[in-house]
Amino acid sequence: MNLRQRDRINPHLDLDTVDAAADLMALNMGPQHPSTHGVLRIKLFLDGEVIIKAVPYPGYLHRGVEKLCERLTCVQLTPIFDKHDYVAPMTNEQALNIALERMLGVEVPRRARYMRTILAELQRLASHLLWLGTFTLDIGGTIGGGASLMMYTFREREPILDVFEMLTGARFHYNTHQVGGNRHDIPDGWAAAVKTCMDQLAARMPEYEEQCVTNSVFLMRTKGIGVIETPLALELGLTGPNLRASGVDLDLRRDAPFHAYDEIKVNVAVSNGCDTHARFEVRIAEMYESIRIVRELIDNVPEGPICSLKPVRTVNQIKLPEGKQMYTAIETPRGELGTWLIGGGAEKGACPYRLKIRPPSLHAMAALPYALVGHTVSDVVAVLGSLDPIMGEVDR
Amino acid sequence: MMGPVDPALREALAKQFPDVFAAEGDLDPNGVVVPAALHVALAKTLKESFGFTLYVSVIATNFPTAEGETYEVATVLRNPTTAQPFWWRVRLGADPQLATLYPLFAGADWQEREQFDLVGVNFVDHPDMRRLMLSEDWEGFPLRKSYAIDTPHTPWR
Amino acid sequence: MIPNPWLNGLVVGGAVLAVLMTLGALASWWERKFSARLQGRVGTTILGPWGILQPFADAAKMIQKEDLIPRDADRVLFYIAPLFPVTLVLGLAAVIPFAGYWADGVWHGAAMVADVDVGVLFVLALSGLMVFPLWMAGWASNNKYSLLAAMRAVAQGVSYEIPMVLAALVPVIASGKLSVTGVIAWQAEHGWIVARLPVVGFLAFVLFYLTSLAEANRIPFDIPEAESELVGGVITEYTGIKSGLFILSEYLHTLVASAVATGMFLGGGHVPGLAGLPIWAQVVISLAAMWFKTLALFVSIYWIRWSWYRFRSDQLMELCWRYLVPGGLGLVASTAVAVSLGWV
Amino acid sequence: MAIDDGRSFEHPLYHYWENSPGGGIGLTTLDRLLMHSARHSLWFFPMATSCCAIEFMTAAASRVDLDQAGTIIRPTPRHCDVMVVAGTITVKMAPRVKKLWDQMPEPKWAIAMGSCAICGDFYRDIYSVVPGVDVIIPVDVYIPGCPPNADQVMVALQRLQEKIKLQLEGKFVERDLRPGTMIYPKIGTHGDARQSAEVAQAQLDGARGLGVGGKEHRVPRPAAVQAPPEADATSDSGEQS
Repeated sequence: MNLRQRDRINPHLDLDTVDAAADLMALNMGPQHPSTHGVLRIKLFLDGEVIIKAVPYPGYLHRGVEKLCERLTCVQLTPIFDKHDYVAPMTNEQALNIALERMLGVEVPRRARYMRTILAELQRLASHLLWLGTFTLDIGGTIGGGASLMMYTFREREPILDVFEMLTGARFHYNTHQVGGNRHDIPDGWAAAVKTCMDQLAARMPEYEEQCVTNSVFLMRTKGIGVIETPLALELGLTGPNLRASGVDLDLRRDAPFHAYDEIKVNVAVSNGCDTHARFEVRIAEMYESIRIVRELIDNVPEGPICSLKPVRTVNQIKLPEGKQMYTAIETPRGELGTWLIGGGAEKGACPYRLKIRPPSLHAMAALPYALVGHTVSDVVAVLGSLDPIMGEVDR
Repeated sequence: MMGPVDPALREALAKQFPDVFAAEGDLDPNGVVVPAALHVALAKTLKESFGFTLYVSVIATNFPTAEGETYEVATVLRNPTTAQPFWWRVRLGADPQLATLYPLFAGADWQEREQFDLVGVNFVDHPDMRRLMLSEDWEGFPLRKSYAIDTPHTPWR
Repeated sequence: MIPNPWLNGLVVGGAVLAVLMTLGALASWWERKFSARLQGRVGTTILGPWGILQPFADAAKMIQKEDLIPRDADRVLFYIAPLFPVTLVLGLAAVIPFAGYWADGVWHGAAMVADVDVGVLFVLALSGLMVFPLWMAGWASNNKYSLLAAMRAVAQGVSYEIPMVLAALVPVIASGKLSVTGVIAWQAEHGWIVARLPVVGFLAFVLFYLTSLAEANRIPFDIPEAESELVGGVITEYTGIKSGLFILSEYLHTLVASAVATGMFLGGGHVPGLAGLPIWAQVVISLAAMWFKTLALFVSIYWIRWSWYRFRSDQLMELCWRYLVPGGLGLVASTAVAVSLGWV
Repeated sequence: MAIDDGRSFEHPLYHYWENSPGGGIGLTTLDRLLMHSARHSLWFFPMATSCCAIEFMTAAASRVDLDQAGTIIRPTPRHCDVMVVAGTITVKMAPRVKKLWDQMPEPKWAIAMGSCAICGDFYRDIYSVVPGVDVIIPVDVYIPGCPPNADQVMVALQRLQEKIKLQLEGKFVERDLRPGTMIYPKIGTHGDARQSAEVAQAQLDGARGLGVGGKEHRVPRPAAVQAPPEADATSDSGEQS
């Protein structure tokens, strides 16, 4: 059994070659299912309850965003990007605007970079809180302990959304970034609100962690389940917490700094477990780290302008150079969110010619056929929950 | 920005693919254009000799020109130890066919299916070249420039 | 209490039926409020004081819903399956004495529908039957989720039957009686099983409690009705009052299982210091004591439910066959040894 | 025993009771009681696809707590009364939405939550998006917003209860109109000052309750309480697709 996972498991297994006497049952999970995190559909071929082959079918939320991006100008794109990963809109906006800034060579003021860092970390907290709730909901059931923890994490998420609302006026889908900086400056009392929120969360996080890791059933359900070995994780292009849980020490915040991450120290959590529980551990550690970063930065936001370009007056005031193309990536709560941007589209270059979004969740979903084989139907929801997919980002 | 490429890597690439990589001067920041025949060989070299083991993305783009439709397929890899990305482009003609990277990178499975689905680039020898995002019976490739954005689809829209 | 068994069955049976059905309905309201407070919410507030009328509104709504049968379902089985769970559970309650009194130095059961000599067997047999309606519903629905749920339910029900019987054997061996009244009377005389058999009794009680949870499909053993995996379990395809009957039967099952555990291990309605009081006072106090103990167990079941995660089906089987069954055998053997040596 | 064939539904007990002597009075009282129960026990079926699903989950959590109004969220359509369409419906998803709606037992209602479910929002012109879920299923209450705040779900629930009450009392129930009466700019026609003014004017008209070109689109509320139900079916604008 020393075969690599890639060689051991064939996601394109021809079922006719499987022993015909093993009467396989095909079970469709989704697209409407309480635990598929939206509208993923997975077709499972079961022998009893054991999965022989799993075929995910994404695309039930394919909204043609890449086509839409070719028709909208760079200024109009930000609110579209909010809706890809609707659990972490803030980092999605940043991914777009960093791509545009790097293509145009625009410098971002230091104050705006600090603000973006704080917002990204707060968004990581909000996103991971929602992940913790839905993950335990999948394991514990909508009527059960998981639901209780989900209610707690939603309660903790609310103050973070309130902080965002103070800054931007929206609970989510903020549209607060623009090329060259931010749109909304920090209001009075915002830093105090953030600090209160972080204190509260820092006090309660150990409780939530404890509810999971001291529960023997939780450990039984997560340890050794959904293993994605390191070489396979790299080949699949898993990024973010999923990759770090497979033992690869790669975090773009530290290794390819953007925002103000080059001015601060980021401790990267890595686990060699490769399984569902390792992904749980990594995300929990990231939450503590995010709280630390926010607390460190919130008092040190430098004074100065928040945007280096003049405010938006018309939708086509930013023009991309023709014939230039580049790949830009930042670290979002789900991993490496990249954009392949080709300049010089419609409206005399105000629109991108092509904007391909590299969604971390899609790569995570591609791991499912490998991670699910040999487990039971119950484990599907645990593995899926631990990969933290957002269907808006998978399907775009 | 691809960033500065490791000189050792530059040298080795120039030695192995002398027609593609110049030994001197900056690499094309838009991505080096590689002949389609060298696509798999370059990926294999990068993965096995230079540690570019993280499969990042594949991007197909449609460029309608006066002579006819052309396509570009860009591939992005990353070295997980240095976090250095590396990308190159392949230019294809009106009937886009390119060898698949699936034997090298398991992640190419879905990414190439997605590009086939939306742009219509056919990846040869892919084990399962079906549409990924749209339904199986969909007509046309939405991300081609000739495809109207508001194409109706009765009875739903 | 009432000499004529027919009259007794009619009067007490009617009373028990009414009380249990009302409590079963209120249990759903109570669970909603309880879980809401546990989760930092308020729960139902609008209908009636504290929203207490909510389960009745739910029932009235369910009656009005369209009664759908899937096209390819097994129509006969699909139609009759919802009738069984509630019937079986109420049947379980028939042999439980909900009160009792001292007369001539002997504890007599009261407020019970039928004093069956083999009451313990009757209880175990009926709870063994509980998997059949689930299987019928799961099979007849022609839905793969229901089928998987039914498979799990049968595997779980049949497996957990064994440790449950073993746990129930401990009070039976200790008391030498097979009727629930007899076991309670022995406990009234010699002390409750949990205390009389110092360690063994308590372990047997825990075992019985756990297996009752499994039989009633409650977390952490609720894999047949795993919402996050199998959508709605066996009741996925049932609409309206049919699904309502399944849901009601689950509440009733936990209630009755708590009552049985109380009777078998916690002395039923017996509390010390009753002897000498007038009979009517003894009956009232013991009735209150019985319900107090039962509801305490009932609350603990839901407390566990709203704070634990669920097992996977194979882990559940492993727990049963690797730990609970040998443990149960050990408990029975040690009880038998203790009884034969005259320690009990 | 009814077979799921999509026909309308009437409970068989009604016939027996109505034909018995004096049954009419009892039936009216019972009807009120039952309908009162029904509208306070609306179980939600989350047709949750995208962003609004998160706000819908928030509505079930502690800040809003849908459970207050007796609402339970069940994952199977067979147990539910109200389908909440929260999120974009794509062409690939649309047949599933229709099927799930057909699987719900009568009486049933639908809530369209968020601009995507109402009209497709800015995805409305894209090849794979259904421009509003009312293309597929009849919607009773619309919740505008992108996404609507969580408490708006509670408001929509109250609006639905009010409609059910009016229906019970035999009164005229005004049809909720699509809130999006503004004209959506076609994609690719942005950036032009003249068109921006047009859009601004259209927004202004929409806010005033006027349709395209200042035409009145809203059906005036009838003077008589008991209006023929056909009268509410006309809305000639607000649909630009």
